[in-house]
Amino acid sequence: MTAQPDDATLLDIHQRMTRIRIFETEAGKLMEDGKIPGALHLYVGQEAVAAGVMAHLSNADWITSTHRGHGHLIAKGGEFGRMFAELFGRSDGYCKGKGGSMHISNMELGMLGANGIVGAGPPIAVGAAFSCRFKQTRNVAVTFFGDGASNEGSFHEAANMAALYKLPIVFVCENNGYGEYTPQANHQAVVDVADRAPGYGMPGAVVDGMDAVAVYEAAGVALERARDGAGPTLLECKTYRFFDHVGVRGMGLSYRTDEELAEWQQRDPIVLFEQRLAELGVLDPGAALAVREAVAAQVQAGIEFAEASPMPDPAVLLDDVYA
Amino acid sequence: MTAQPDDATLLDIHQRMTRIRIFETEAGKLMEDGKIPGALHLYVGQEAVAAGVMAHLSNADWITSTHRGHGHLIAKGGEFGRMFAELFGRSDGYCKGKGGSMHISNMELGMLGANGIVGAGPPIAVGAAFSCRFKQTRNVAVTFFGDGASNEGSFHEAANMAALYKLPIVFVCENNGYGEYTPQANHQAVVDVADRAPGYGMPGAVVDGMDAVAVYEAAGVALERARDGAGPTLLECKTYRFFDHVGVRGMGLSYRTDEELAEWQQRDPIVLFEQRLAELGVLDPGAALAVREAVAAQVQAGIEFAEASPMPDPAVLLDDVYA
Amino acid sequence: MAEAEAVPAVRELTYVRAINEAVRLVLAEQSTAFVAGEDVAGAGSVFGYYAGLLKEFGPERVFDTPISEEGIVGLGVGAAATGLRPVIDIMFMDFMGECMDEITNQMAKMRYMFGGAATLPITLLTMSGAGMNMAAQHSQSLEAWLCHLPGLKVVMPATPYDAKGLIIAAARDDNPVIVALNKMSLRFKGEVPEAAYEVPIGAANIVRRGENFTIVTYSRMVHEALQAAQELAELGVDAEVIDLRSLQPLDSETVLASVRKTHRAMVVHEAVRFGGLGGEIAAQIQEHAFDDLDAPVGRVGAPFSPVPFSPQLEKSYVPNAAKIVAEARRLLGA
Amino acid sequence: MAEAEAVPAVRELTYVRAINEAVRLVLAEQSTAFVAGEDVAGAGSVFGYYAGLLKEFGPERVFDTPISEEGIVGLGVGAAATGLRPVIDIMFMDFMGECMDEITNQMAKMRYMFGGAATLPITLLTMSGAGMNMAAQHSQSLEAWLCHLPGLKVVMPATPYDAKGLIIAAARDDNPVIVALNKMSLRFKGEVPEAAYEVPIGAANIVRRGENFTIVTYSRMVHEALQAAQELAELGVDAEVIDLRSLQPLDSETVLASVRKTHRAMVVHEAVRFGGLGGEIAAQIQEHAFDDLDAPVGRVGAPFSPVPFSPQLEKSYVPNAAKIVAEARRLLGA
Ligand SMILES: Cc1ncc(C[n+]2csc(CCOP(=O)(O)OP(=O)(O)O)c2C)c(N)n1
Ligand SMILES: Cc1ncc(C[n+]2csc(CCOP(=O)(O)OP(=O)(O)O)c2C)c(N)n1
Ligand SMILES: [Mg+2]
Ligand SMILES: [Mg+2]
Repeated sequence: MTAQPDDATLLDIHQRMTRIRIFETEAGKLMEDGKIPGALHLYVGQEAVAAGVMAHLSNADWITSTHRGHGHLIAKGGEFGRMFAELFGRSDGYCKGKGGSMHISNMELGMLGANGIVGAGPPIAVGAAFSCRFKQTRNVAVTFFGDGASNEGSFHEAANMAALYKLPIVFVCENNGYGEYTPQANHQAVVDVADRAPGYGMPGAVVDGMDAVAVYEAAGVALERARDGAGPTLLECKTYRFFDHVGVRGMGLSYRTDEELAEWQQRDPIVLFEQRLAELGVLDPGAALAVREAVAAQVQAGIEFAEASPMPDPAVLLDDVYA
Repeated sequence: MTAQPDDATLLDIHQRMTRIRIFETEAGKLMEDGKIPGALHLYVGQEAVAAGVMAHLSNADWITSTHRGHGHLIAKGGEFGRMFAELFGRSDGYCKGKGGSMHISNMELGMLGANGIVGAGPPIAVGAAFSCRFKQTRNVAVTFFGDGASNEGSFHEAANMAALYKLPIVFVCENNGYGEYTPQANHQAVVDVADRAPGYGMPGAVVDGMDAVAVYEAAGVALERARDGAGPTLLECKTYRFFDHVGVRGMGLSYRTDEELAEWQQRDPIVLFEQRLAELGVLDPGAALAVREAVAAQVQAGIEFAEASPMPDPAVLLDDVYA
Repeated sequence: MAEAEAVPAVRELTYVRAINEAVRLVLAEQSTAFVAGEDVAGAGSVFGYYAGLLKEFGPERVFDTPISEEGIVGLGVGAAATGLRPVIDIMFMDFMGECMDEITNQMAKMRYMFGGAATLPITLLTMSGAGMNMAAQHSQSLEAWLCHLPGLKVVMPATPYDAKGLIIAAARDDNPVIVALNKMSLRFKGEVPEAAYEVPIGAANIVRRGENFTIVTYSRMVHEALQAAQELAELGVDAEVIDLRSLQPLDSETVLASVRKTHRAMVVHEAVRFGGLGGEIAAQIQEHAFDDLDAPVGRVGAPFSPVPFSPQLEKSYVPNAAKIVAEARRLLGA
Repeated sequence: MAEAEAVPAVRELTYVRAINEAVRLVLAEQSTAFVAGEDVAGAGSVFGYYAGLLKEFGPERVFDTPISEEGIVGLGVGAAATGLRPVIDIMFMDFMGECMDEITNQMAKMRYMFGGAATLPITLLTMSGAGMNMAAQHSQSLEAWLCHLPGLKVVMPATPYDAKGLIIAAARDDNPVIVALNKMSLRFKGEVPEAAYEVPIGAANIVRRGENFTIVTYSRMVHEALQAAQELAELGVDAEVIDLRSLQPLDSETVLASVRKTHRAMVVHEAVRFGGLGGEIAAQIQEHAFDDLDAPVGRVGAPFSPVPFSPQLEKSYVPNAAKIVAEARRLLGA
C-alpha cells in the first residue's frame, strides 16, 4: 500500500477526480439555476484529496465527511442519480430527500454522512474505527475535516481518544486555507495543522493536496499503519477550493485575491494529474477527454434520473424518526 | 521577573504553601467529621504550583480555577474565615453559601471561581485575558487545569484562541497523574501535556511541580511574556495529590499504589522548600514551625468565624439570579 | 449606512439592517462593548448584519473567532465578568449544543454561584428558524432549552423595530441576554426610528386587538398569526395576537389579561410542539385563568421530527397561517 | 455478584445494584454491547454501578474514556451506526451541555437525515438530581432539553425494579435511549427479579390508585408524591400517583384516563418548574381532558434559580412531599 500507485490505480484515481469535478461543476450550475434548494458547498479544487485517499478504501471502510461532502461520497462510490436526487430533495435521493447536500450519506458505501456541524465527523469516525477493531477486522475509518474544523473541541477530543486507544483511523485535514471567509491566519496561529499530531501522540504529515499521487502515497502509509493496529495518523493536505465557500460565487465577498485563486488554479489537481499520466504514458490527452465525456454523460443521466424522481410524499414526513 | 526569587519572595511562597496545607488538612478533617457537606477536592501535595505562580500576581490579575480550587484561592489571598464559611454553606462565605467548595470565588481578589465543570476555566480565562488587553493594562490571566482537563475540547479551543490573539494568559496544567481514578496513561497517549503547545503556536514547558522555586521561575518567564504582549505559554507542572480525588480517603478504591504515594510524599513540596530555605539561611526549622503555628491559629480562627456565621436565610434563595 | 442628513427620524428598514444599526449604536455608546464570533468581522456575518462594523470600530472591537463555539461563549463570559460588555455571535441556533455547557453552567449560573459577586452583561445573538431548506442542523428553534435556565434572559424579535430595540435593551442589561433572530425575517421591512431606543425586555406587545380569541406567539410566527387572524375574522372570530417578544422573563400578565377577555387561547411557535415553550404558556394560562377559559388552550408547533430538507416536506413541517387557522377552528369547534 | 444458587428469583436490591445487574445482563446477552465513559471501568463509576464489570467482561467491552463528553457520545454514535450497541455513560446530567451537539444534531437526527438508513441502538446512562449538596453544576435535572428532541427516547426510573427493566429495554431498543438515573435514589431498595426483564419504554405505571386527584410524576419525586398522597388521604383526598417512567414517548393515555376519572391533576418534577416537562404534560391534560377538569392542573417543580449549595437553601429549593401537599391543597381550595 505504501508503494507507488500502479497504472490501474492511477486511472482509478483519475476517474474519481473527474467524476467529482464534473458532478460538482454541474451541481453549481443547477444551484445557480435555482434547481437545488438550500446550501451547497462544492468540492472543486480539492479532488485530489478525496480521490487519493478513497483509492485505498473498500465499502467496508468507513468515512465521515463535512458540509463539503459530495466529493467524498463520489470518491467512495456514490451514484450520480441518487446524489442529484438528494440535492434536489427527491424521494430517490440517498436520504429520500430528507437530508440534502449537507447530510448526504450512504451506509452501504461506508459513508457516514456529510455533516452540517463543523467538527462533527472526527468523534463519529472514532466510533466507527472502534467498531472496526471491536469486530476484529482490518477495516479502518477515515475522517475528513477542514482547517477551520481543526479548532473545534470535537477534533481535539477525537484525536486524543484515537491515539489513546490506538484506533484504526486516519484524520485527513483538508486545509484549504479558509474557514468560510476567515483565512487560516485569522483562525489559528499555526501554519500546519499537522503540528497538532504530536500533542496526541500520533504521527502527523503534510502533503501537497493538489497532487493526487502524493496524497495516495501518504494516505497509504497512514492507512497501513491503521490497519496494522499501530494507531492513527494526522494527514494534512494543503489544498484550495476553486469556488466560493457556498455555491459558486458565494455572497460576493472579496476575502481572497484573484491572484491567489489564479495561483492555485495553476495547480489544478486534475490538470496536474493528467499531465503526469500523459508523461507516464498511462493516459494521453485524447483518452482523458474521453473519460471526461463519458463522465459528463453519466452526470447528465444522473440529472435526468433525479429530475424524474418524485418529490417525497408529505405522508413520509414523520417516518424515519425512530427505528 | 525571570530572576530567582529574593528572600522576601521565598518567605512569601512559603507562607502561601503553608496556608494551603494547613487549611486543606483541616478542611479534610472537618469533612470527615461531617461538617462540610457536598464534594470536597483537596489540594494537598500540589501547593508549590499555586504558590509559585500566585507569587507573581496582583489582585488585578485574574485566575480561573478547578474543582480543586481552595489552594488557588488561598494563594491568591483568600481569607480562611470566609472560605470555611463558604465550605460550611454559611452566609459569610465568599459566595454567601450558594457556591460551596466547587464554586468558591472572589472577584476582588481576581479569582474567577473554582469550577465544577472540568475544563471550564480556560475559555473563561481567555475572556479575562482579552479584558486585560482591551483595557490596555499589563494584567494577565492564569488558568489552572488538570491533566484530565487537557482532554476537554474547551481547553483546545481556548488554547487556540489565546495563541491566535496573542493574549496575556498562562495555561498552567497541574499534571497530578490522574483524572479522578484514571491514570494519565489511560486518558492520553502523551506523557507531557506541554507537547500540545506547539500545535497552538505557543511555547510549552515542563517543570517540577513539587519545586516551588522551579514553578516560580518558569511562571515568571511565562508571565513576563504574557505581560509583554508576546502571547500565551503552556506550563505543565508535574505534581501529585496526597489525598484521594475527593475528600481525604475518597471512595476507597485502590487505583494508586502505596509505593507511588510514598515516593511522591518523599518529595513533599513544603518539606523540600523548607529544606531549601534552611540551606539558604532564609528560614530555619524553628522559624518554619512558628509560621506553621501562626497559620494553624489563623485556620482555627477561621473555623470559629465560619461556625459562628449564620446559615443563609431561606428568603435569599432567589436572590442573585439576576443583576 | 452613510445616508445621514436626508433620512427622516423614522424610516423603513429591513430586519437585517435594523440589527446592524442596533449593534452599531451599542458599539458607539458603550466603549467596553465588542463583537466576537465566526465571520462577524471580515464577512460582517453570513447573514450580513454586522456589515461595516469592522471598518467603523476596528479589529479590537469587532473580530472573527475560530470555529470554537465553546471558546467563543467562554470568551464572552470571561470578558463580561471582568468588566467588558461582549456581544457574542453564535451563527446558527442549531450550534447551541456546542456551547451549551458554557451557557448553562457558566453564563447562566456564575452570578448566583458567586453569591451575586459577578455581573455578566453579555448579549448573545444567534439565528433560529426553518424555511430555507437548510435541513435538520441549520433550521432549529431551541429556545425552550434556554428559557428553562435561571439566570438567562431570552428574547426573539419578530420585526425590525423590535430587533433593534431588543438588541439595545439586551446590551444595556446587566444580565446575559440571548437574542434569537429569525433567518426568514431578514428581508422583512418595518418602521425603525433612527435613535437608540429600547424595547423593554419582559414586555409583550399586543399586535392585533381582538375580542374573542387570543393567539400567543413570537418571532416569525407573529406574521403567520396575523395572517391567520385575518382569515379568522372572515369566520367571525376576532383574534387578539400577542407578540411575546421576550420569552424569559415572560409577560404572563399581558397574556392572562387577554385570555380573561377572550376566553379562548392558543400558543404558536415554530419550535417542535412537544416540549416547546407552548407547553409552559398553556400551562400558565389554564392555571391562572382556568375559570375564564371556554375551551382548552391550543398549541401549534412543528411536528415530532427533525426538520426535513426537501422543500415540500419542509413546507408541510413548518407551522403557518393555515395550520393556525385549522387549530383555531378545531378549538372553537367551528 | 457470585451469589448464584441460593438467591430467590426475586429479592431486594438497591437501585445501584439493580443498575449494575441490568448492565451486566446486557453485556452478557449482547456480544456487541460495550460500556464506555469516565471512570466506568477501573472505578466502576463514581456511583459504583458498573462495579465488577471490567473484571467480568474485559477492557475491550468496559473501558474508561478521557474527560471528553463530546468525544464519548461521538464514539457511541459512530460505533452504533456501524453495528455495535454502545452503553455510554455521562457521569452527571449537568454535563449534557458538553455533548449536547452530539446528542441533538447527530444521535437524535442521524437516522432521519439519512432517510432511515442508519440505526443507532445507543443507551446513554446519566445521573440527575439534587439533594446531596453538590451545588449548581452537579444537581440538575435537564430532561426537558432531551424530551424536546425528536429521535431520542428518554426514561427516568424511580425504583430498582424500573431501573433494571428500563435499562434492559433501552439496550434492546434500536433507538438512542437516554436513561437519567437519580443520585439520591442509589441506596433505595426494592424487589428485583433475577432474570433479564424489560420495563416497556413508553408505559407509565400507576403506583397508587386513587379516585379524586391525579399526581403525575417521575424519578425520585414518585416517592415524595407517594408520601404526599398519604398525607392527602388524611385530608380526605384519595390521590392516584402515576410514575411516568418514560418521558419520551410519553404515556399520555394513562395520564388522561386517570384525570378523566379524578377530575383534578398536578404534575411534579424536580427540574426547574418554568419550562420543565410539567408544562407539556399540563398542556396535554387541559387540551385533551378539558371538560373533565374541575380545577386547573397544578405543577410543582424547582423555583427559578440555580441549585444552591448551602444545605438549608437546597432543602427549601428541592420539591418534596410537603410542597406537593401544599400545591394540592391550593388546587383543591382546601
Ligand atoms: C459547529 C458549526 N459551527 C459553524 C458552522 C458554520 N460553518 C459552516 S462551514 C464553516 C467553515 C468550515 O471551515 P473548514 O473546516 O476549513 O471547511 P471548508 O469549508 O474550508 O471546507 C463554518 C464556520 C457550522 N456549520 N457548524
Ligand atoms: C465536564 C466534566 N466532566 C467530568 C467531571 C467529573 N470530574 C470531576 S473532577 C474529574 C477529574 C479531573 O481530572 P484533572 O483535570 O486531572 O484534575 P484533578 O482532579 O486531577 O485535579 C472529573 C472527571 C466534571 N466535573 N466535569
Ligand atoms: Mg477550510
Ligand atoms: Mg489530574
